Order: sequence, then structure tokens, then C-alpha cells
Amino acid sequence: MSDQPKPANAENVVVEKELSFGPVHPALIEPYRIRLFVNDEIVEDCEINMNMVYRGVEKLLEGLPVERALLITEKVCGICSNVHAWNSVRVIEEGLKIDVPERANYIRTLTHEVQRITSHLIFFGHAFEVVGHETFAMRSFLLRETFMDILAYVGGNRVMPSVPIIGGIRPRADLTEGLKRAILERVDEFEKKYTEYVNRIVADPLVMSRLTGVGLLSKADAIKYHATGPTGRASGWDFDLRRDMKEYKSFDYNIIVLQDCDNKARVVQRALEIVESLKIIRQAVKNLPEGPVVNRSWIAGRMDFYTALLESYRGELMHSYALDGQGMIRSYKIRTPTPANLAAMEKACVGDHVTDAILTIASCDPCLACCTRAEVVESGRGRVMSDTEIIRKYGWRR
Amino acid sequence: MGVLSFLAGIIASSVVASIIAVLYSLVLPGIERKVQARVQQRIGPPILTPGWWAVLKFRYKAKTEPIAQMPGFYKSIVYLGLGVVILLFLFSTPYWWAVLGWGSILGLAGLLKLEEVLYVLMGSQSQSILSTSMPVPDLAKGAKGEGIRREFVEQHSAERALKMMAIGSIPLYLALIVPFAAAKSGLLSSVVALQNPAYSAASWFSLPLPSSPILFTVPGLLAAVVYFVGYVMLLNEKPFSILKAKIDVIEGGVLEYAADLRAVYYIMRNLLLFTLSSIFVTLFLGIPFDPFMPLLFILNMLLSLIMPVALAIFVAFSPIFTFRQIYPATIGLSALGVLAMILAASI
Amino acid sequence: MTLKATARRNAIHAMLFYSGGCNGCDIEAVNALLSPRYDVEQYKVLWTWNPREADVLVVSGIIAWQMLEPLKKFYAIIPEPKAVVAIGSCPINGNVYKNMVGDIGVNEEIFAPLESIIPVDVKVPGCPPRPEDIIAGVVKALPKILEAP
Amino acid sequence: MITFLRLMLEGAYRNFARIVNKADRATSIEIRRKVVTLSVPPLDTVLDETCIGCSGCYNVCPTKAITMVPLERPVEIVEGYMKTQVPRIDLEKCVYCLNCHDICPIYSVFGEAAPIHGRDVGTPHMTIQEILKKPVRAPPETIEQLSKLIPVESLALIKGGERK
Ligand code: SF4
Ligand code: SF4
Ligand code: SF4
Ligand code: SF4
Ligand code: SF4
Ligand code: SF4
Ligand code: SF4
Ligand code: SF4
Repeated sequence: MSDQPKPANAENVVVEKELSFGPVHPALIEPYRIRLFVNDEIVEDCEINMNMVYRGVEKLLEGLPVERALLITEKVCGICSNVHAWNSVRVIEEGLKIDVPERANYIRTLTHEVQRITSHLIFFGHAFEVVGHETFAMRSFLLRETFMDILAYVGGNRVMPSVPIIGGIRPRADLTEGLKRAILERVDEFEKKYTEYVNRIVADPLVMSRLTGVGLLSKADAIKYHATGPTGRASGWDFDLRRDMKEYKSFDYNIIVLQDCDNKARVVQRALEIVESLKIIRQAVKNLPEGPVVNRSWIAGRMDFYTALLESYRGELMHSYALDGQGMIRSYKIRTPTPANLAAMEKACVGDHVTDAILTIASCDPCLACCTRAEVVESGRGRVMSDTEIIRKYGWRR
Repeated sequence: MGVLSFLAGIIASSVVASIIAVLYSLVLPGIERKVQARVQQRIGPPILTPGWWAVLKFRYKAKTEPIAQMPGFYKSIVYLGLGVVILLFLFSTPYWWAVLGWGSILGLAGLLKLEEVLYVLMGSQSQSILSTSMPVPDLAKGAKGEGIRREFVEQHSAERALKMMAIGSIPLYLALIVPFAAAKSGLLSSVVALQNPAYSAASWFSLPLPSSPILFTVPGLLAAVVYFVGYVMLLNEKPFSILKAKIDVIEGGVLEYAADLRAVYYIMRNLLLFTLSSIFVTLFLGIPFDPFMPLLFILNMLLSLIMPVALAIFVAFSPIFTFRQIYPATIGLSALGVLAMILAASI
Repeated sequence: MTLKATARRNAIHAMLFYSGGCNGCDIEAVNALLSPRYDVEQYKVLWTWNPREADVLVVSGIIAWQMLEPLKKFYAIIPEPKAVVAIGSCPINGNVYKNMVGDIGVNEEIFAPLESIIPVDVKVPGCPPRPEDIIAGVVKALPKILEAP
Repeated sequence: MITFLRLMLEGAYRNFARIVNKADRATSIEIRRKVVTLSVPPLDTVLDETCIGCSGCYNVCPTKAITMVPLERPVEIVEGYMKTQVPRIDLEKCVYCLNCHDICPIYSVFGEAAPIHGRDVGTPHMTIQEILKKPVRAPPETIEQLSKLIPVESLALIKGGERK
């Protein structure tokens, strides 16, 4: 059945009934709604409704002094907090050509990779919860504690380390010698346990029978639906923004691309990416250049729209804004990876059992805290309004 | 006189046996959880918490009306379920062996089947807030799937229960047949007599030990394995927990039971956990739960721990199977069961 | 101590309701539940996803408008006695999303604080609170449940 | 298959040890002790040692979560400057916007680790006397901006005028 997924919109598809889950449901670790259109147990079509956590972050950011923006962008999401904070400062840094000391770049990259590992381990936890394997989920959360500790040492908080600021990093996040040693030690210790953990998973026939050959997302589909990040790479689409980021130029690592296209590939993809992240962390700590960590000689002035792209844990993240003469933000735009993956998820779960479909959705690592968008299709003129436009036109209330 | 004393005996034994069994069975989920917790490298709850205290606590919660198609019927199902499990348990105790021939494979199998049917009924009744009736605008303009029948997750779970009924319990029945086949009789009494000849003549304080347990023969061992997996299936535990999988249908039909109804459900489930392993000890080791032989029933209870503990370990290491895996697994197991049966018949 | 109170103290079923925060609190709560390092179960707190079973409703997030109705419904169907624990500064005061730093007025898209919707018994401040804070918060909600008739 | 069997056997041994002997248990006993005694300490939000009592954070907090409490015994940090008060944060009002963290001079002006932060800051590795001996790096505009927010007597310190 899973070998030949039926096309989602084909005429001959029989849909017997609809099953809907969420927004409060154990399979979804955050609010969104899945509607599965099933025939017996087989999913024929799927709709994911992500519009559950509208907070209006983009609007809130408008008119703020740019250095304050950071504090809100970081709270876009508690999994990717560092990514948002970093990318929002990258916009002005690249737009106004502010120099960032090399040491700061290293520490930013380090935090980024540390958080990538925590994020991927959440993924493992979530995926194995959905597979029903509580023990593996617990093991992965236990492994994750190592890196939560590192984040807390570096940034002062387990979830929101608030490391980057415009021109560098917050000085309290500077690495001391003791901290460097501690990180290296913990990374070594982690790697040992982690290898064991992954080997155990891959050798487990019960778990593997759930993962293999389910949730196929072909390369063509991945490209067609703009799957990004690990979801796309596990389908053989070799695309990683870290290649183009100048912050990553001085590191030596591999970009993992797998060709299997199924749930197993997406799990293994992330397992291998963690290993690469460990390499980067080691290099960042060992080769950390001396020097200042923040450049404060910048003045926020007029800036045209500038867009910064960053490879976050789930794919491409875009932040974009303009500044007026006083350095106040105009029209902030965030485009996060999960909405881009959403269509791919909807596609990938077609043709599988209901339980497998939920696993497939989980295996794309959905997390929608950041991605609620409001869109109104003005039927008269047949065009889609962005949320900024909607708010301008209709005000805050719906 | 004979009838009267028999009646008095059966009533007394039933009361004593069910009370002991219920009290004891409520310790099992705690042990189960504790074992899992240890495997997962944590401390885990105190042993009495998930069973004993939870049930007591639910008794003290305010009664609420379940959201169901027919709330009255829905409520009565769980009591019915409890009744069925208690009967099942009593049928495996010696005093009932003689009553109407129910202490036989037919009685056991019939009640087990009834128990499974109840899950289907529960599922089709319950209509919790967790799925279709969640107050979110699903059918907004432009949404997919307009006009399609919208189903509650519990109803989906009922459909799954139906499928599990058809295939899932076959291994357990096959395994059940093995000891009867070995004894060449359909009655529990002869199965026990075959293994434990000392039992029928023993006095109340003695401990008649089985001389030739079926478990230690080749077909017995095979059947025990099959029985164990069937046990997991019948209890809807991982990996066969598809009809109450937390990840999609949450708890299936029992979702809406609250307060005292939930307490009854907990008792029912835990008693089933105990009953099935007690039956295993009776059938495969020849140690029945005789309420008037303290040493014997304590031994039975202790040996009955093996199954739940094995179950806990098994559950800790297995994912949930979908029907894609369940069908082949059941077919394989059934084959094993049939093999055991053939071997047993040829002993 | 009565049997009733003992039973209630020895088995607490807690349920997490995420109403639209940033995930930070949800993940920390899940951490408290799933990470062996914290392990809520040792404190006799059993995590559940079924409102019918719950005693303590743990709410995180700012209560976005889509989550408002579900939240009220869930609260309503939890059988008495029940307690509510608000975790994170989101349900306590709306966090930065309530918009106290900008100049566009108060954000009306969110319904924080939680107190304005359902009664709150314990507040666990933090952004996000650490898992041990969350666990301690759930345990602190106990007296209310114990004293209920 | 062979690897799986090997893993099974190894796993059986290790998990047996776990079940029977509580081997490699990962639960933190420290945290357990704190939770059962209901004494989980709140995060250290203000480091009284290093704070210079300037009220910068008090003035900048958007939710008025900070109050300045007078010290029982004022401390003379450098000659001519007394620390008379330290801030206290009401965590239920705080929104963790970090404005206070960023305005705190020990951080914003001198660019060193900050003693106050809506969250934990780790360990600042300096004393206030050392900090004040360093040359001031704030540009005049910053001082101008800050002067709108902070009491006058502290401003003198930033400008570095009166310092010996
Ligand atoms: S799209 Fe998301 S991040 Fe942007 S304003 Fe809306 S809710 Fe906020
Ligand atoms: S919401 Fe925007 S960014 Fe996201 S998929 Fe649609 S068009 Fe692309
Ligand atoms: S993609 Fe997921 S993890 Fe990243 S910011 Fe969005 S919600 Fe957070
Ligand atoms: S309190 Fe902070 S961490 Fe928690 S949900 Fe709100 S913003 Fe996220
Ligand atoms: S200038 Fe003085 S008063 Fe102002 S923040 Fe700095 S130290 Fe505090
Ligand atoms: S972090 Fe809290 S105390 Fe500090 S300024 Fe913000 S609201 Fe005030
Ligand atoms: S210069 Fe002013 S606005 Fe900028 S960080 Fe320092 S105190 Fe804050
Ligand atoms: S801004 Fe810093 S130094 Fe000034 S009172 Fe606050 S904590 Fe103390």
C-alpha cells in the first residue's frame, strides 16, 4: 500500500470519513490540528491547520528600536530561540555592514550547533513518543540534558540563551577557559553515549519495521513542495544554507544527504547531522580566536529592506525588515521552515495507515509556534493579502 | 446437605477470592510502572500510586456525566466489563470448576470474547471533546473535505477493536487449547489434575506442588510464548495497543470515563491483568487459585507476577504496531500456536 | 489525615494544555515528564492527556484566540476537585506578546492573563521556568485539591 | 541479526541490573530533595554583590516589576560613591524582556558580564572595584540617552569624572 501512494486529488479516491486530532493531543507537542481523510485505515488526504497560536509577533516588532527587537524575536520559538535571535541581528549587521568580531561569530555558531543538537534530540523524543517507544524517547531527552546544560552555562538559560546582540554577543556569553574545557568534556561524554543510543535504534527490528518504507516523499515532490532542511535532504535534495553562510566558512564539516525518502531516512538524517554538529562544536571551542566579543561602534540608521537567510534546524529561515532614520523597525517579515515543510508533510502521509501518517508528520519535525499566518483571499480581486495588509485594513480583530 | 454446603462454599469462595484478587491486582500496575521506570533509568512512582491510590482517588472525584451517545448505556458497559472479568476470574478458581461446566475452555474463551466486544461498544459510544467536537473552526470556507462524515477518534478505535477481535485474540485461544489438548479434556479440573495429582487430596494448609507442569514440555513452552503475546494483545498493551494508542486515538473507548467510572475501569483492567496471568499459572503450572488454601493461592499470586513483569519489560522496548505489522505477527504466532497444539495432542 | 486526602495526595493526574506560547514552556514540561533526570512520576504525579482523568491542569502559553474556547471546554469537563497551574510568564501576564515595549497599544489578539479566563491556583514564573519549577508548581497545587469536599 | 542478538544480550544484562539494582539511574537526587521539601530556589536574578545600586534597571523596566530596596548597611564601592539600594524583581510581573539586563552599566556601558538579568547569568568573574578602574568606553550619545533614565549621582560615575 505504501509503495504506491495514491495521488491526493485523484478522482477515483474514495474517502470514507474524516478523523481530526488536536490542537490538544498527545501526538502533537504543540497546538495544531491535523485532519486526516481516511478510507478504512488508509489516509487519502490530509490537512494541517496551523493557525492556532497567532500572537502577532511581526506586528509587535514594528516601530520598535532595532536593538529591542531581539528580545521579541528570540521568543518567537522556544526550540529555535537562538536562530531567531541570530537571524534578526544578521539582518541589520549585513544590511548596515556592521563588523562582527570573529570570536563572536565562533560563539554564535557554537550556540547554534548546540541548539541544533537539542532540537534534533527533541525530534527523536517526539518521533519515538509517536512510534510509541517511550524508553527511546526518554533516553533521547536524557541525552539532551547535556546540551541544555551547556546552553545554560553559556547563555544563562536552558531555553532562551539570548546570546547574539547587534555587533556581537552578550558579553556574559563569552567562553572562559573553564567553560571551554567543560564543553569539550561533555561533548566527548555525550558522543560515546549517543553512538550507543543510535546503534541501538538502528539495530532494533521492531522500531525499524515501523520506520522503513513509510512516509515516502520523493525527491521530485520534495522540490515541488519546497521541503526544506533535513526533510528535504532526507529526500535527496542537496540544499543547505550553511554552505553560503560566511560564519561557517572556517569550519570543516559534511552536509548529510540521504536518498531513502522515508521516515527512516528522516530519522537517520538527523542522527548523522548531530555528529556533524559535534564536529563543529569541537572546532569552535578549539580554534576560538582571541579578541573582543562585541562591536559597539555602530549607529542604527536608515536601512532598506534587507533579507537574511539562515539554515535553522528545520531548514531555511528568513528574517527581513527595513529601518527608518531613527533605527526603528519597519515591516518585519519572518518566514520559518515549518510552513514550507507543511505541504510536504501533507503529501508524505498520504497512502499510509493513520498511525503511520501521524508518525510521518512527526518525522518532518513540525513545530508551529513560529508560523501562524493569517491570509485573506479577497475574492473580488482574487489575490492573497499578507497579514500586515490584513491588520492594516481590518485592524487587530478578525 | 451436599448442595447446601456446596452453595455456601461457592459463595464464600467467590467473595474471598474476588476481594483478594481485586486488592492484589491493584498492586500490579505499580509494579509494572516501576519496572518500566527502572529500565528508563528513573525512580518511577511509588508502587501503590498507579493502582491503589489512583482508584481510591477517582472514587472521591465528583461524578460527571460522560459525553456519549447513550450515557446510561455507556456507563453500564464498564460495570458489565468488571462483572465479566470477575466471572472469568472465578471460573478459574476450583469451586466453580464443577458449575455447569463453565470451568472449561469454553467458559474462559467465551468470557474473553465478551470482554473484547465491550471495547467495541465503548468505542462506538464515547464522544469525547478531543477530536471532532473540539471547538476549532475546522470547516472554514475553503477547508478540505466538506461533506465527509466526521468521526470521533473513539469510533475509529472501535473499528480497530473489531479488527483486533477478529485476529488479535487467536493466538491466546490457541495457546489456551494446548494444556487442554495435553489433558485430552475440556475441563480445568482435569488439566490441573494432570499436572498436580496431589492437589485434589491436599488439606487446606498444605502446599501441593505440581509434579509435571506442562510449561516444561516443548509444546508447553511454545504455548507459553504464544500465550504471553496473546496476553499482551488482549490487554491492548504495546505493541498491540493500536486500539487505545496514545498517539492517535488516545485511550479509545474508555476516554470518557471519569471519577468512579474510571475507578471501575481501572479495577477491570488490572483484574484482567491478574486474571490472565493467574489462569496461566493454573493451566501451565497446575497451581490453581484456591481461596481456601492460603499457601497455594499465595504461590499462585506470586507466580502470577511473572507475566506482568515480563509485560512491563516487553512494553518498555516495543513501539506500537500498526496493522501492517500486526497481521504478520499474529499469523506467525498462530502458526506457532498450532504447532504447539499438534505437539501437545501427540504427547 | 483522612483516607480521602491520602488518596488524593498519593495520585495526582496532571494534564498539559498548551495554549500558544513559544514552545519553550511546553518543551520544558515535556522534559519534566520524559527526561529521566526530572521524572515527575516519583512525586506521584502521573501525566495524562485525558481531561476526564486530570486533577491538575497545567497551562502554558498566552491563550491565542483559537485556543480560548478549547481551554474553557477542557477546564469545564475536568471533574472536581481540580486545580490550575499557570507555567511561564505567558499565562501569568502575557509576556512580551502583550506588548508593553512597543507603541501600538495592548495586543488584543491574545487573552492573557489566564486569570481572566479561568481561576488560577499556582503561578510558576519564568521564561521558561525550569522543569523543577514546573514540578514544584504542580505539587504546590495539592492543598487545594486535598481540602476540597 | 547477529548485531541485534548481541545487543539483546548486552541489553538484557544491563536492563536486569537496572531493574534489580537501580543501576545507572539518572534522576537527580538533588532536585528531588528540593522538590519534596518544596524549596526549589528561585533563579538568582539580582547579584547583590556586584550591583552598584544605580537604579538603571528600575527606571527602564516596562512592567514596573523592579523595586529598589534600601540596603541596611550602605556599602562604599569606591571613594565617594555609596551603594544604598539594590533592586528586587517581582517575577510575576516580569516579562523577561531583558531591558534591565541590557541597561545595567556593568553590562551595557563597560561591556562586562552583567549582575542582573531576567534569568540566570552564570558567574560574573570580576568585582565592582575592578570594573570601575577600567577605562569607560561609552560613546557620548549613550551617556546622553542614559542620562534621561538614571539618577544624577550615578551619572557622574559613568562619565568617569569624579573617579580617582
Ligand atoms: S506570522 Fe507568526 S510570527 Fe508572524 S506575526 Fe503572525 S504569529 Fe507572529
Ligand atoms: S506562507 Fe509564504 S513562505 Fe510560506 S509557503 Fe506560503 S508563500 Fe511560502
Ligand atoms: S521552525 Fe519550529 S523550532 Fe523553528 S522557530 Fe519555528 S516553531 Fe520554532
Ligand atoms: S513563558 Fe516564555 S518560554 Fe514560556 S511559552 Fe511564554 S515565551 Fe515561551
Ligand atoms: S549610568 Fe549610573 S545610574 Fe545609570 S545605569 Fe549606569 S550606573 Fe546605573
Ligand atoms: S526583564 Fe523583567 S524586570 Fe527586567 S526589565 Fe524586563 S520586565 Fe522588567
Ligand atoms: S546603549 Fe542604551 S539602548 Fe543600547 S543597550 Fe545600552 S542602554 Fe540599552
Ligand atoms: S542596573 Fe544593575 S547595577 Fe543598577 S541597580 Fe540595577 S542591577 Fe544594580
